[in-house]
Amino acid sequence: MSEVKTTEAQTAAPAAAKPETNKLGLKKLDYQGAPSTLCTGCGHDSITTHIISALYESGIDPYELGKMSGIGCSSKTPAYFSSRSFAFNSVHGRMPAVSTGVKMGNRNLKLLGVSGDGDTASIGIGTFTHLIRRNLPLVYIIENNGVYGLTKGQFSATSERGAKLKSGTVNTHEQIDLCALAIELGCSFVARSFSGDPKQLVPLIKAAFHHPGTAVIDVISPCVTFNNHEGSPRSYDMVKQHNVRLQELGFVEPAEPIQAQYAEGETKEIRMPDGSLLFLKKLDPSSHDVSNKMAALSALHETRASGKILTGMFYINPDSVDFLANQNLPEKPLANLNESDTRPPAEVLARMLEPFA
Amino acid sequence: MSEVKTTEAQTAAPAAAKPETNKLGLKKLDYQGAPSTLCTGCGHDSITTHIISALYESGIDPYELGKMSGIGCSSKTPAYFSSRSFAFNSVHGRMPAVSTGVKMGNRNLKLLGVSGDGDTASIGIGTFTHLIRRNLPLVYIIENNGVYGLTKGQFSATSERGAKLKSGTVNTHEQIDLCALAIELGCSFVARSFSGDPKQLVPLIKAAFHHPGTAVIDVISPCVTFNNHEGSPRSYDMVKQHNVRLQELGFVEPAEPIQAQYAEGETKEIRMPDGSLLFLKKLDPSSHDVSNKMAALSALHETRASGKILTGMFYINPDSVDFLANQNLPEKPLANLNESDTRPPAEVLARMLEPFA
Amino acid sequence: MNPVINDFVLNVATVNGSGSQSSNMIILKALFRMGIPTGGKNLFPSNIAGLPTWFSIRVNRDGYIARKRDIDFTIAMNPATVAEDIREVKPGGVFMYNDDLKFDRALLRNDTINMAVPFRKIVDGVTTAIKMKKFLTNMVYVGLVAELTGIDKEVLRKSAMDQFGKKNASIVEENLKAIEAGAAYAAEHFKNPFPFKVQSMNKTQGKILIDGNTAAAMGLVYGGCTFMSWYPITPSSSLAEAFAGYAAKYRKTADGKNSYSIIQAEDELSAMGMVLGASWTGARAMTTTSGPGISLMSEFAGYSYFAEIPAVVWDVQRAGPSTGLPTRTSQGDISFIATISHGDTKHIMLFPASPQECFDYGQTAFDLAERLQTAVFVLSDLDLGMNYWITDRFQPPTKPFDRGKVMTAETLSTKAAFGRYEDSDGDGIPYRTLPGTKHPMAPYFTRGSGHDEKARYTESNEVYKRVLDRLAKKFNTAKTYVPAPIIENTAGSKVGVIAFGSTDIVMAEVRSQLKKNGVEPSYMRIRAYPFNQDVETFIKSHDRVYVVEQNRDGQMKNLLTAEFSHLAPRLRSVLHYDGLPVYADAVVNPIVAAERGQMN
Amino acid sequence: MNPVINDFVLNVATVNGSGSQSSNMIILKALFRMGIPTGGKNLFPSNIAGLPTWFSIRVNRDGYIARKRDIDFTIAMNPATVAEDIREVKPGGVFMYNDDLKFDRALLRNDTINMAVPFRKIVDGVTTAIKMKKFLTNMVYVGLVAELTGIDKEVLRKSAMDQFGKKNASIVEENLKAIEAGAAYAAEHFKNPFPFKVQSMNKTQGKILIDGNTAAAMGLVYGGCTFMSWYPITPSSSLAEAFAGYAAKYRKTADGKNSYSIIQAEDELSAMGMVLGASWTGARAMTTTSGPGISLMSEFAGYSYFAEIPAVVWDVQRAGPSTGLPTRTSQGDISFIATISHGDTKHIMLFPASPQECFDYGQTAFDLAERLQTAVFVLSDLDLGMNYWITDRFQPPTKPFDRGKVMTAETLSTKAAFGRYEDSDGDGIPYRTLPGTKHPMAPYFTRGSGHDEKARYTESNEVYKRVLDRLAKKFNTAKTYVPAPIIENTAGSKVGVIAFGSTDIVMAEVRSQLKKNGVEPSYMRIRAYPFNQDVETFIKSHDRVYVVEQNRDGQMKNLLTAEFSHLAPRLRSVLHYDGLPVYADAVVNPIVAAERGQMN
Ligand SMILES: Cc1ncc(C[n+]2csc(CCOP(=O)(O)OP(=O)(O)O)c2C)c(N)n1
Ligand SMILES: Cc1ncc(C[n+]2csc(CCOP(=O)(O)OP(=O)(O)O)c2C)c(N)n1
Ligand code: SF4
Ligand code: SF4
Ligand SMILES: [Mg+2]
Ligand SMILES: [Mg+2]
Repeated sequence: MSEVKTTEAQTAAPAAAKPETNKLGLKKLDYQGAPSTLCTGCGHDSITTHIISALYESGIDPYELGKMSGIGCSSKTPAYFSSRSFAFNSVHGRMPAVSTGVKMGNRNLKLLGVSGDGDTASIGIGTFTHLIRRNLPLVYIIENNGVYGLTKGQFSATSERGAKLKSGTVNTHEQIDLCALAIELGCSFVARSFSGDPKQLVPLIKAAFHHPGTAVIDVISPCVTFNNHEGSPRSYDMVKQHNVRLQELGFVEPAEPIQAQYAEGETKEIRMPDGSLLFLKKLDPSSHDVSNKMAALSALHETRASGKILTGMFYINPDSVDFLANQNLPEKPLANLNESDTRPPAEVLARMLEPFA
Repeated sequence: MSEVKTTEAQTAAPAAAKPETNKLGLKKLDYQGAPSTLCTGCGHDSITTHIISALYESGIDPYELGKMSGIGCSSKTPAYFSSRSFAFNSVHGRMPAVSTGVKMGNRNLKLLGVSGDGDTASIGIGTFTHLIRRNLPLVYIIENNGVYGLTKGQFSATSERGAKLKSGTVNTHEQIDLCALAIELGCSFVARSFSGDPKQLVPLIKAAFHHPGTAVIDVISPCVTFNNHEGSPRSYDMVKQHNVRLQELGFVEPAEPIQAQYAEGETKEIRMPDGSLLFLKKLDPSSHDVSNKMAALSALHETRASGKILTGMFYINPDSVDFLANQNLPEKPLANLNESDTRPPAEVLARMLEPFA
Repeated sequence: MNPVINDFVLNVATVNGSGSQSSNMIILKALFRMGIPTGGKNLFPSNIAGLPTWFSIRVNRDGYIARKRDIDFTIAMNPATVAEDIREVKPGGVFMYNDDLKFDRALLRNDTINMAVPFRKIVDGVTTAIKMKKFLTNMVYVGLVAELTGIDKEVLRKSAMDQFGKKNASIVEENLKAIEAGAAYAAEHFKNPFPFKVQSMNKTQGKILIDGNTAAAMGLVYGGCTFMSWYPITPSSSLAEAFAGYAAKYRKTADGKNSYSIIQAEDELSAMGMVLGASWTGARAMTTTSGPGISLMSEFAGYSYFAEIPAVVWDVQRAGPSTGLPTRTSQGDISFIATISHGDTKHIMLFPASPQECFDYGQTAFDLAERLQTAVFVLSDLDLGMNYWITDRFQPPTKPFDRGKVMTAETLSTKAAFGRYEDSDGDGIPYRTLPGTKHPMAPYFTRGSGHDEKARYTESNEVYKRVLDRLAKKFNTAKTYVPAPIIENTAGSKVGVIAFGSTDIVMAEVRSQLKKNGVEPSYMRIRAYPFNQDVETFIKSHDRVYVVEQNRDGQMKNLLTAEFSHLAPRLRSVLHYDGLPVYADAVVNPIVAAERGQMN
Repeated sequence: MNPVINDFVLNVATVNGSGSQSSNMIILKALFRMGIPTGGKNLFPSNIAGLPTWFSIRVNRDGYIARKRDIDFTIAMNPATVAEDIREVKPGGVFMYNDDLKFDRALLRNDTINMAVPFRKIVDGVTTAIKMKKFLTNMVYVGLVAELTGIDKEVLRKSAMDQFGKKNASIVEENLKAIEAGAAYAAEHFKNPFPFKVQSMNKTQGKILIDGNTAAAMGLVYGGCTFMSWYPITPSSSLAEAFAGYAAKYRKTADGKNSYSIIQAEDELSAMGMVLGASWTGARAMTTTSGPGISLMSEFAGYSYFAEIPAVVWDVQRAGPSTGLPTRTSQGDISFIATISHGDTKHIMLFPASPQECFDYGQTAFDLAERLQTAVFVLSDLDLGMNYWITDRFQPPTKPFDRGKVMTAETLSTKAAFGRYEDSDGDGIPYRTLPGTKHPMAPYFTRGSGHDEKARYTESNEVYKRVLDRLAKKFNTAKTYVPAPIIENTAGSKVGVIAFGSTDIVMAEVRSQLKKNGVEPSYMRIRAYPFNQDVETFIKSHDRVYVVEQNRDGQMKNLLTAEFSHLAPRLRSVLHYDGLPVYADAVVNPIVAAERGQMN
């Protein structure tokens, strides 16, 4: 992006203690969006709060952020954070396709995609699969409540076999575990978290922005209206009860000083291509090595059978080659190319037509 | 299906040795279809031959077989076998959806789905995923040549990263391994074979017809026109060179006598719900146990890195519960239900309207 | 000033997710059970809770219960819209508001009767359970309205009891107390005569008050639907969920099995694929969706047309284009569906105008689909589908199912040969055999590519043209099978009016107002596409024909123009397309103006 | 009987996958380079190898090179179709056949000149390499044709050399020898004068012989296309693959980077989603597909219309509906695309009629899409796209790109406020800001749901109607931007003829034949939808206007009827829709018959 700093006037707060600002000189307030129209207590709203923290702490320039989403309560959330950023609320299940076009059109945009479990695992599973196959650099947050919230609570494809709705309907279908699926498809950054756990989710989101490829974070986000009842495996209580956190997480931006708050030994340090660091302090020595794909898959399959909900970083390969790498794109975004950049000189046309003369 | 035996006259061959017939009294010839319009030497045509063998040996009644396909050279093949069976050549990538409706409409139809790697892994990956999630009883044969044959040889989503077309185009995308994907999605019958290996493929197809759920067989089937060139990982030579066969396979129909041609020890016997038996004689003692999902996944991931092509039965769970089981359908197919079966008596309507009076 | 009897619009402004739906239904039900023609409309937002919602109830002794723009009596419960609600009340109307709301009292108008009600205080008098308070608040206004307008107390109580159905006794008790508290407050504090009163009538005997989607679900149960594949989308989900409920209860076979299968597909494209698979086997298969789903069904719609496979697609239209306004109504999918899918395609459409027709088309749509072996689109809409309408009780259909031309093994054995796409009867409709039919001539290859009369693959130009021509002939034959228009001719009138679907609900009121303006047009309600002879005759016998529809581009008029281009100059559009249901003036004013312009 | 000069149809009947394509191109190229107007059509099957394929070359001194039904000179190389090929030759025509074919010689007709040629023997004289034989066999007929019709030997040699391009010398040598062997055989065995001769002319100076898809690919390179997402489908793949080839060669930036990105998407639905994403950022993004792909793009087409995002969609139409005839042509997607997607949508269509226009629209389509901020559909077809046409050399476009109304950070800072959907200029077209624009007023929320002028979410009925009305105004504004029709008026004529797209190729021949029948109609070629004033004026100034199109339902006529309903009665359809390109008689006969009926 051009080096022009944001020019709008900072409304200096004379008397009060100088408000905390990030490396861009922005306040956390500057990353707010419009007031949410979701149900009070909805997990999605907490995720929005944690996204705001991650954006603020990472010092991401709102102008360089592209907010992408599909359709659902979850997909409305881009309106509730960083209103200084451009947003594209597309059609149901197609956010990955639109995001691919956006990144090709303007490589300088950092893309944050927000989708629901219906939007991703039901109608959107095809575009999700091929997004990962192409490895587009996109932070892909799935706000997973196990149901279609906006259409009043039908099951989605991620809901557990045997789960029961308030209406009594039982899910008889196989559950899709989006994290295991993403790992199998070759995704190089796969994590799960919980809307109520900022200490885990915020560092994951910050790390995802630095990942060279598609970064999938499946965030369990209870729907208080349709899937928070007694016996629902996705209620706040059940998640809190069964949540097994794999690691303590910390993320340090390239320029940031490393406060050595991580104990030696069990802490794994993952260096991202731009020098930023993701610290993973294992909470259980026996938990798997996040750079071992098969170990990650086994861990997920085992816990699924046990009813436990594993959260944290599952698998990461910081040396992943993202989709842009082999597109050989110019620095200047394709969106800004004009006649001079694209029209070959007149004699080229003559050469082109030669074989047809 | 009703017990009425096929009534059409058997053209008895008086002089020649009485032609071999199956349990239905049909000759192998009765399972032929129209002449193929595929390129001579196309792997798909060999698969068609092996399908005919499997149908004939299993004694499947052509009237009870439903031939389903999408669009591609592979999807044309239902016209080249069992022309006494009804066929539904649908639209690109949607065979699984149409098959689901067909099975619900007439539960007595045995469904054989034939699709290509483009039809399944590119445009059809969404319907493939949800077919498996529902576990519809369908024999799903993927004729996998790594390219779109019918549209003249573009890459499909299953082609290996780094593979090169005759035109020089190199595939930069992650490869989708449909077998590993199927296992991860919960498919309870997953195998890979090769169009040139009837000894492996025929028993697999016969077993698949007896499986209580979706049975996926990914058959490598070289496209002699677009993907059989020097250096193509899918050419006949490469496949023959790198093919690692997991097991010797044998299948015995419920009524059939078991010729004990399987050595003790290394042979695993899998009993299907209807009593038929699939024999798996390990060719390498260290190869994985086909009832262990994670072992199957690891085997696939390891070989993929090695360039070897693993074929045979990967994973099978004969106790799988198919989609029909919890639909509580009547014996009589829904297609045959009429007024008497579906119209509730008049007073039921009065009761229905009661709350609206 | 004596009160207006049985002729006013009550508008309740609340917040969605606050449980106001049951209060509104109790009032609506009570009025209906007093024999007074009443219509209820829910104006709800496209989210789950916390946004403005209005419920309007129109009482009208003459039976005119379509939307009416001016509001006589508003109950303002939502702080976010109180200013707007104040403005919307008709001069001389009543603006009752929750006195606990924070808003600038100076906004209150002096040309309306403003009635402040301390809801919290009244509710506190009824219960101390905080969780209950939110729901009981809405019950209070039931009592207020009943008391002020004179709703029969016993009828109100019965309606309240029905509404609470199987809820536990204590909750029912608390709700009734809240209603009574409201009534008592009104009786005690609003002594002067109330301008809008109700009096029992006998206009709803033997009728029911029901939404189109529920009626359609019942119709599908009786119409023989054995397979439904659907994907959730407003405003169509309630149709699928109602069918699931009724089927579970009333569609068990003798041995307890289900005479149906319902699948919530992964998306609408797969849902339509499943319908074609099930229809191909002979099952009565359908899907229900709205605009965005129809767009995803484009490719399979073309397959259904060319391979001639029956299918029923229920489109509960909403305001488009694109995601549009998911909770607003429109008749905007007509042009798209008429020729949906690439290539020369023409599709059959039905336009139900009442819950009764939603019920009847539960069988009619299948009969037509199986008779004509093609897709039949039933174009309902959010207003007809999700709002409540007075309609005659449905009668169980007696007409046997028309399973169309199906060749069985028995009939085949009497034939020398069989061609799946042979026009053996000359009406363009071939015979089909159902998969599994045990006869050597039965099996055929179904494909969306070029095929001849024997369903064999062909790229021959003659055969391809022959098939396209037969399909055109078949579409023409459909004219004799689809429901004919309903025509009420005014002898000698040079002016005609055409409407269809839910617009019909306002047409009685429109025609009566037109009459007062000296315009007495003939009226034709179109019920299906393709148009049969009567449609042409109607247009031909009038000089000026106004086509009234709820879309911007005059989509029905364009279809009529294309079909009867020689009569096109007679057709004029009257269009209403703001997402809210059409109201009488929106139709009367343009027609009167045009006719006046005509005269001088 | 002296020979016919420069006026015959040569038809080569072979099997696909046998390499006949290069032989046919050598003949076609040679004739073209002799300055003789020539057209080549490939009639190929929807599989890869082994099925019947015909290549027809029409030579016509007057430049009439559209399809002509009768065949003067057939070369039968395919045993499977020899009987049919014999029947199809015009009486007095030449039936040359490969004598090695097994067929009943009694079928040969006595009213045609039958010439048996022992291909195997001739080829055996040229090579012993079995693999080469199959390919050399087809080269033999190049020599035969050249010798018999008098194709200039040097020109033929040059064309053969060009055709073999970079193949290795020995292969080129063998091919040339096979050609010469064919010529020698003809010279030696067919001494009597051949009925069809060619003579050099000067009608192709400075011209080129090219297919529409390749021309379009070149046009996209010069039109500034920077993003293409596509999915393989006949007959559109060659457009995408040609663009990929030219872009790789000619679209490198100074530092060797690509000034474009091409993605083969997983399906057409995703491809259209990618186009919208890239267009939204400001890139010139497009996709190319055929009918089935267009159906899958329905939902996103509605999004592009309602959220006003530019997009270019190239539809190389094929015979539908459904899978239809993938290798046959039609103009059957017009009605579907005009109002594609649910709700009130109207879309811009361009109808290129020549490779020249395919080239020009490579920029025009983007200029329109970015100016009008909506999807622009370019309706080419298999005939125009995949067959070979003589056309003027394309000139490099000089007209600057029209990037439409884009508000930059600089222009924003001069504004008090900015609303993405504000109609600030009154032409219905708002200004957009591109993502990444660093100005506080720049960012806005793009959605397919209800939005106001500031792109804020709203469900207000007034705002919704206002937006729909502005979109209608914008579509009207489009009339002044889209290419106007090309009109050739015949002074005083009461009869008009309308055609568009590839049908135009036959119109010169049609008009000359009509003239011979005493009918001299004015001719209008429509180039775009919506129709501008000239289209109305043309219809108005004629009593009877025949709309010629290659679809069954008269789709363009229906659009004209809906647009100008007051003129509808003047419009009549002339339809040709059997999957093969239209030929002169198919248009002349019905018009002459109608006009004759008119007179008495
Ligand atoms: C093509 C299409 N089909 C259906 C819908 C209706 N619809 C809106 S949101 C939604 C599901 C949303 O579920 P999810 O993605 O899990 O988000 P949540 O509401 O649970 O956050 C559906 C089916 C639509 N908008 N478009
Ligand atoms: C909607 C749609 N898009 C594209 C096509 C064109 N098409 C026909 S076959 C095919 C690919 C077939 O590849 P695959 O499934 O691998 O089968 P193969 O030909 O290789 O056996 C495509 C893209 C189509 N028929 N429909
Ligand atoms: S319905 Fe569920 S997901 Fe939607 S806003 Fe309410 S709590 Fe959140
Ligand atoms: S193109 Fe390839 S896949 Fe198609 S028929 Fe030929 S060899 Fe088989
Ligand atoms: Mg959800
Ligand atoms: Mg393939």
